[in-house]
Amino acid sequence: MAERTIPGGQTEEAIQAAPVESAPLRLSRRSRIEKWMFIIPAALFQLVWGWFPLVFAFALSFTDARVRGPISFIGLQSYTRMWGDPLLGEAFRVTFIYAAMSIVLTFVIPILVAVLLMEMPPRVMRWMMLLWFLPLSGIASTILWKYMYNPEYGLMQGIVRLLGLPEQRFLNDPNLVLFWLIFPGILLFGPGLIYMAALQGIPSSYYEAAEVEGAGFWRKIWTISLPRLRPVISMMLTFAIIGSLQEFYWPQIMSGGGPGSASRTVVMYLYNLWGNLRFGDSTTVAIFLFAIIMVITVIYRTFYKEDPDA
Amino acid sequence: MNKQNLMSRRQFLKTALATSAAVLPVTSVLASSASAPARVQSEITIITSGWPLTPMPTAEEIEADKARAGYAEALQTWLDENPGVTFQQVEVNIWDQQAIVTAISGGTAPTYVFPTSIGGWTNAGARNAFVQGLMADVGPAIEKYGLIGKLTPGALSGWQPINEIGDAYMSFPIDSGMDVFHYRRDLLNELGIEEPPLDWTWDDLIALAKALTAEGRQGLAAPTWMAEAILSDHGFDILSQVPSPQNGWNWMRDTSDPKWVELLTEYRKLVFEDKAVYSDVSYTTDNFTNAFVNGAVGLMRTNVLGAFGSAAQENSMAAMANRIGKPYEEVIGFRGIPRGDNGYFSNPIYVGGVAIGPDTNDETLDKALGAVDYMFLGAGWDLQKAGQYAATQDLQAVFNYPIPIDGKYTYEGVPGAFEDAWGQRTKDDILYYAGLPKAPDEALYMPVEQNPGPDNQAFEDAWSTINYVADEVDPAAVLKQAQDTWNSQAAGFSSSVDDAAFIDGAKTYYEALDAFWKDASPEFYESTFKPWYDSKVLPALG
Amino acid sequence: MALFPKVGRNQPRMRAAWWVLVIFLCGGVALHLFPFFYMIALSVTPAHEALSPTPVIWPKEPTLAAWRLVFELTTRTSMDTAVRDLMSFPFYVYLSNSLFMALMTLLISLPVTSLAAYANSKLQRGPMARWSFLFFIGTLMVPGVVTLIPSFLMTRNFPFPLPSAPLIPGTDDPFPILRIWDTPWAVIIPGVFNAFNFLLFKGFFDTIPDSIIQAARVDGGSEFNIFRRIVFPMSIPVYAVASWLQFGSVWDSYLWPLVVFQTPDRIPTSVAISNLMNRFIQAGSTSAQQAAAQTASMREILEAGLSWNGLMVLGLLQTIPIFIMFIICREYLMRGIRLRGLK
Amino acid sequence: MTQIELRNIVKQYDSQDQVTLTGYKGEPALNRINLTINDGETLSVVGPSGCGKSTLLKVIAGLEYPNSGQVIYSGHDFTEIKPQDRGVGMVFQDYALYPTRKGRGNLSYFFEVHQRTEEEEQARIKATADLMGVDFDLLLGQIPDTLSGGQKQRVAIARCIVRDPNIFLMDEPIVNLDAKLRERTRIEIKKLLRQFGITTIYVTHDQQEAIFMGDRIVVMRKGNIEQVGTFDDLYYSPANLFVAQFIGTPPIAVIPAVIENGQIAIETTRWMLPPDIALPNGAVRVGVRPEGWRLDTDDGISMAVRHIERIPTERAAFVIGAVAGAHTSIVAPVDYPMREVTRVTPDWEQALFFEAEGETVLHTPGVPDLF
Repeated sequence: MAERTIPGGQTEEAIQAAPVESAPLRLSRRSRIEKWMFIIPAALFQLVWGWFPLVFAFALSFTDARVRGPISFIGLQSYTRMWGDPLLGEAFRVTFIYAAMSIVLTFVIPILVAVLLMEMPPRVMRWMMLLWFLPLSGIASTILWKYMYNPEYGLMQGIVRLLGLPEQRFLNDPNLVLFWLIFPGILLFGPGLIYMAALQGIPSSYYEAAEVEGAGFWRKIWTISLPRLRPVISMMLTFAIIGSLQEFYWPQIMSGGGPGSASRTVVMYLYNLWGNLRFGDSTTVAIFLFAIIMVITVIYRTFYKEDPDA
Repeated sequence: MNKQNLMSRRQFLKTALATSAAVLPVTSVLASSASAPARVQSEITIITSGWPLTPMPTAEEIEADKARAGYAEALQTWLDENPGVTFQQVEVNIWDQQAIVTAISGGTAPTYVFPTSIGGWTNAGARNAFVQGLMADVGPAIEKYGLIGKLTPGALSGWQPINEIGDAYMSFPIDSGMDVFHYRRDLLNELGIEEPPLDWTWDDLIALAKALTAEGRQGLAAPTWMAEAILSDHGFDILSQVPSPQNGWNWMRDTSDPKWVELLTEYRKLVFEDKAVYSDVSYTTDNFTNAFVNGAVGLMRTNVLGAFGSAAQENSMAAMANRIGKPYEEVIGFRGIPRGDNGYFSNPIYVGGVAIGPDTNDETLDKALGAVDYMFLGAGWDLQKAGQYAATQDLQAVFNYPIPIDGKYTYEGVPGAFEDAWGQRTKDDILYYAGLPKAPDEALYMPVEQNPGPDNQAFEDAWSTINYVADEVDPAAVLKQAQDTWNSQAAGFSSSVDDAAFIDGAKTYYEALDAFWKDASPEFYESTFKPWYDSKVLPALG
Repeated sequence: MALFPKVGRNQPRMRAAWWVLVIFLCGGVALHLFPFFYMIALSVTPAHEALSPTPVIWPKEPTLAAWRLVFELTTRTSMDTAVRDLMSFPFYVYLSNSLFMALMTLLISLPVTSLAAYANSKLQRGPMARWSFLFFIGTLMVPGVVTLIPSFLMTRNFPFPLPSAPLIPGTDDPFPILRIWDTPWAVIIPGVFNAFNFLLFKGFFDTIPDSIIQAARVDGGSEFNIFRRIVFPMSIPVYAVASWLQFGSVWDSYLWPLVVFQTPDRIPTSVAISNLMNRFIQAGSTSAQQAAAQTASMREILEAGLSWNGLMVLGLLQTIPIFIMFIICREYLMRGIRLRGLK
Repeated sequence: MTQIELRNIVKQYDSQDQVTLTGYKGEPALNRINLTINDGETLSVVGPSGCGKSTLLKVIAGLEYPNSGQVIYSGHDFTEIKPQDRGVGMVFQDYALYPTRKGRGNLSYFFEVHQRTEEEEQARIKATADLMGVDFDLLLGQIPDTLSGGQKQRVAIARCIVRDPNIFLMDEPIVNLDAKLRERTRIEIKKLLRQFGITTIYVTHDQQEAIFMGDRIVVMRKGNIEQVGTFDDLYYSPANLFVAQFIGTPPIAVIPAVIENGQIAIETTRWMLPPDIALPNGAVRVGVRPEGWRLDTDDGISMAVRHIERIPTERAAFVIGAVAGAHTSIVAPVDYPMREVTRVTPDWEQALFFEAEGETVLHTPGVPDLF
């Protein structure tokens, strides 16, 4: 199709040959800089306060840095040392169990509750939503649960006694300590709002169509609500995985990692190293964790298709 | 109307943007300059986070709390003698290891810091931190203020070995504490149990704990580190550690002695079978004291300081004595750490010191410690106490430090003495324990280690497991695991001390130990120390 | 309103199912509200009752003592110095610090983050857009404690993450530095770019049809003008969500402000309150030395009479602003979240 | 008054599934496009979805910048000029009204950003409102969300003309309206266009619309222009099989045949070809338009009739069935009786001939000389 006829009887070559003036100067030209004006402030902050400290921390992992004094390069010594540390292996084990448990126990409920909340008449739903999502300060919940878990006078023990169960040792029980740490999260209904927002976007015609086909309550959830939520679930799951692998503050305050090392997560462990003035080693642990998070995320995202239509 | 609005909104936004653009750098510069020069108002500024000295109280504060008048007067006297010095209060949690390490790393540590919190709550950690430059050398000030001469022999032996590092000193002693078991003397009398002797043993203690256990009362309130304490009260700290100069890291852990397992098993029996121990991973001193004064426990391991709180405080022991209506010494008794059943003992007294942040210049360091010396060991102390007495007329409030490191139990301007407030028996008991000899400290003999080594986490985990896990736990396995973990961690470290120097140091150290124990407790020496020394240490040192 | 069929709701089976659902949800709400109720209940419980072996649900003898104590504590009006010493300044000082930091962070962070998200969503094209997306959200995977020390050092000697500024080569003068440490800016500036908010904004902007922006371009608006006049008014809900989330996180942050503040009257409420709380509830000490240090620290707090009930009051105080922020933003929350995955 | 010329335009997709971290995958949306739009002419662009017709429009508008090639406005190179300076007015498929602004605000945005006086703005809006009809003022006071599709459409068109553009660009402007409204709006737009006499590019996927609106029509496929011309050009002289099949409803029937010495055979039926159709021997395909058949002929090929679609308004019917296995529609009188099989003969003067394989046209009848 090289010899295509162009209206006016000219050939392609003839058109290419015609002279062209450049546009008048007063007209504004495409500006490649303009969009950078939007990006640059954020990029600078992200570079300086996001990536730069990270790179610096990464660099420290190849040194014997200890707070003060000269820092010298020691290559992979920190890596071999930390690799051979049984406590780190234990911390990773705890972290994985903690992450798995918290995802199993706290991830599904908000989705389900969000789906069910959407059933309420709009006015009721708005009120219920408001009450579900009332935020509690993290600092406040620390103090509250610390009190509730007291094996002597705490409310949880009272409930256990009321139910006629054997007395629990709560945070003292190495087998259940992770469960009790996660337990308050079950009540918190974390990201349900996000699911509700996503559910709102599902056209009701989908449900009507399913109804015509005779789909019941659960079937509608299974075939419409959940697939439509997939991209959001996928993202929240990614964050849940990343977040729970980085768990630190809550177990640190609640159980201090005990009893034994039953609730000491990796980040707690690296924080302890840092307190013990082993900066280099602690960043090495961070690199391990970072690598594992990367691997898990990549694997998971490879196998999980986000788009329900794809 | 539309247009009008739009213009003004546009203008508003522009103005707002321009203002914030202008304000941002200006404020930050102002803010930063405000923080920096504030520190150089006078020639010397001593930065404190409220411990051990607070800045000069305001007139209003003195008005509100007369007891402060004494402190203010004492501090003012010192300030008059040292013109140009001011105190500045900052908010740094010097008791939180990570917080203080962060502050030191950024050069923002206050002048006064607490050495063991920097070192992860162990003396070895603190010494290592000192060697790494996290604290300033206070040696010159110690010499200048003639500190060594002011300390009682007991306090000196409790402080010097730990704080002297080479030619330098890590901290400046200010007070002392003691680990003790408090018991309800009135309860013992009531139950017809005989009071334990001053040199009681662990068997005595366990028997007493069991005897005190009854419906609604547990025999013993124990902190998290109780399991560890039992072992170290039997010599674990010395006997579980073996030199191994041939390795990269010069020490190994060896917990193979069945003795340790026996002790732990016995303690766990007390906790989980006899239910005689009041303990929880989350309990604090508050829980213990509360339980003790409410009669829920009969025997409590705490710091002796906790017992000398003011009677004005609802759950203090003094208040309890008042409630019962008997003199303090008839209600509260205490004993130091029991001897091991093989005769091992340790001196329960420790001396708390204040260290100085590493970015402090010599002049400030000198003034900062001068103030501490004056306020705690000099005339300032008496002035404070006199002021306190004048305000409260309460001897118990005045004599709230039971173990003065300078041995002074009376203060100028205070009519009465320690024994008037707390009883003669209390004082005698304290003096007995303060007089116990202190075993040679490794620190005085071994070359200084520059590198970090494995920390104590593996063993802390073991103690916590032994203390709190109710289910089937095999102390032997737990101990073995801690030992193996520690040893495999140690394999990753290397020492800065060369082998020859290490062996030399270790030889002198163990010889000193040998001599000490032969003399201080022949029973322990013969039954435990000597066989161990011959079989484990001597072969390792070649 | 979609899972139950529109017709046939009056069938007994449907009705029963419906009421089961209602009861389930109400039960959930009650369970969720319980912590709030319980904090209030404990705050009016006398200290001795809070420590009695039988757990409290509602105190037998409610008392406002803890509220009174905290009121005196936070206003520094108490005659008792022990109480006054627990906090060195009246509460409103910390409150205004916290508010300044949180609001200033919002004021700077929201425009910066949202402009970048907008550009990434609508202006950047092709591989560049993918790269900058990864650049912006990549740090979400890094645990915060890892960068704590370098970031802290940077607040001291910006732009050097070192304890002190290096010397200019060949001279004795150090490089000029900007020090934001111990100022509110040390909290505000590192939080300016917020990766999660970036995602939130990008998710929202992705749902705005390109054609609206193209129409505005044809109309002749500059990119910034389009953003300000067309896109921003459409995006109020997402700004509300982002403000709510970020306000909450700045308000409740503890570790970072603990590290970057020293001057007592500059600390935020979160540090003031959690320092007090931590002295009370910290996990048991691990050695005799630590126990001794804690004994001294505890003695002060007990002498002031602060106990669980007082801590609950402090916890409620810490929650109230987050609460208010939630009420302000609630109308927009559902409309503002349009996350669509990490693509 | 503007003449537009596109030279060698290449444009890559930026949509997410086309972009990787290192570059693009897939074919470009526009692949070396050359096109001239004459001053004052209305050019329709048709093609199946995804053929790049909207991208073409955006490149002309300046909303997309081509990866290579030039966009020339009246002899000036405008390739890099921003849309706001091209003097274009554009109507979008989804109307793209600013949702937070009322009708009037939608119209006035142009004046706000161009720093025009308020008097001019008011005057122009009033003039536009007059042009748009009697009740248009009512729409100006409403938020777009409260308007119906047709009302939104009117506001969108008003927004486009209020600025007095040099070029109109319309991207499927009426596709979202219901059928009746679509018909009416189409006429309205046509009327407006005639009134202004402005160069217009009208993108649609509906060939009826394209025929109705455009002086000339561009047929696109997969980023290429297949043919440019009037409807008659496309209909009677399609450039290739694709165009022939794309233009005309019902579509052209394409039937395999064999030519042998001036004779043509479909299956076993043979006809003589008219002498002016000189084609070499061999297999070909014959394209016959619905009106290019003669029904009930004696020498015809049998056709299995599937059904007859009667269109009373047109006084015509379509006989739909298969000839030699190829789907075929034939125009018939409205009262044509239903039967199982009928015999049909192509009108060879109107037939198109294509290669047996491929898309090349061998012979077209050419535009009939009607006058």
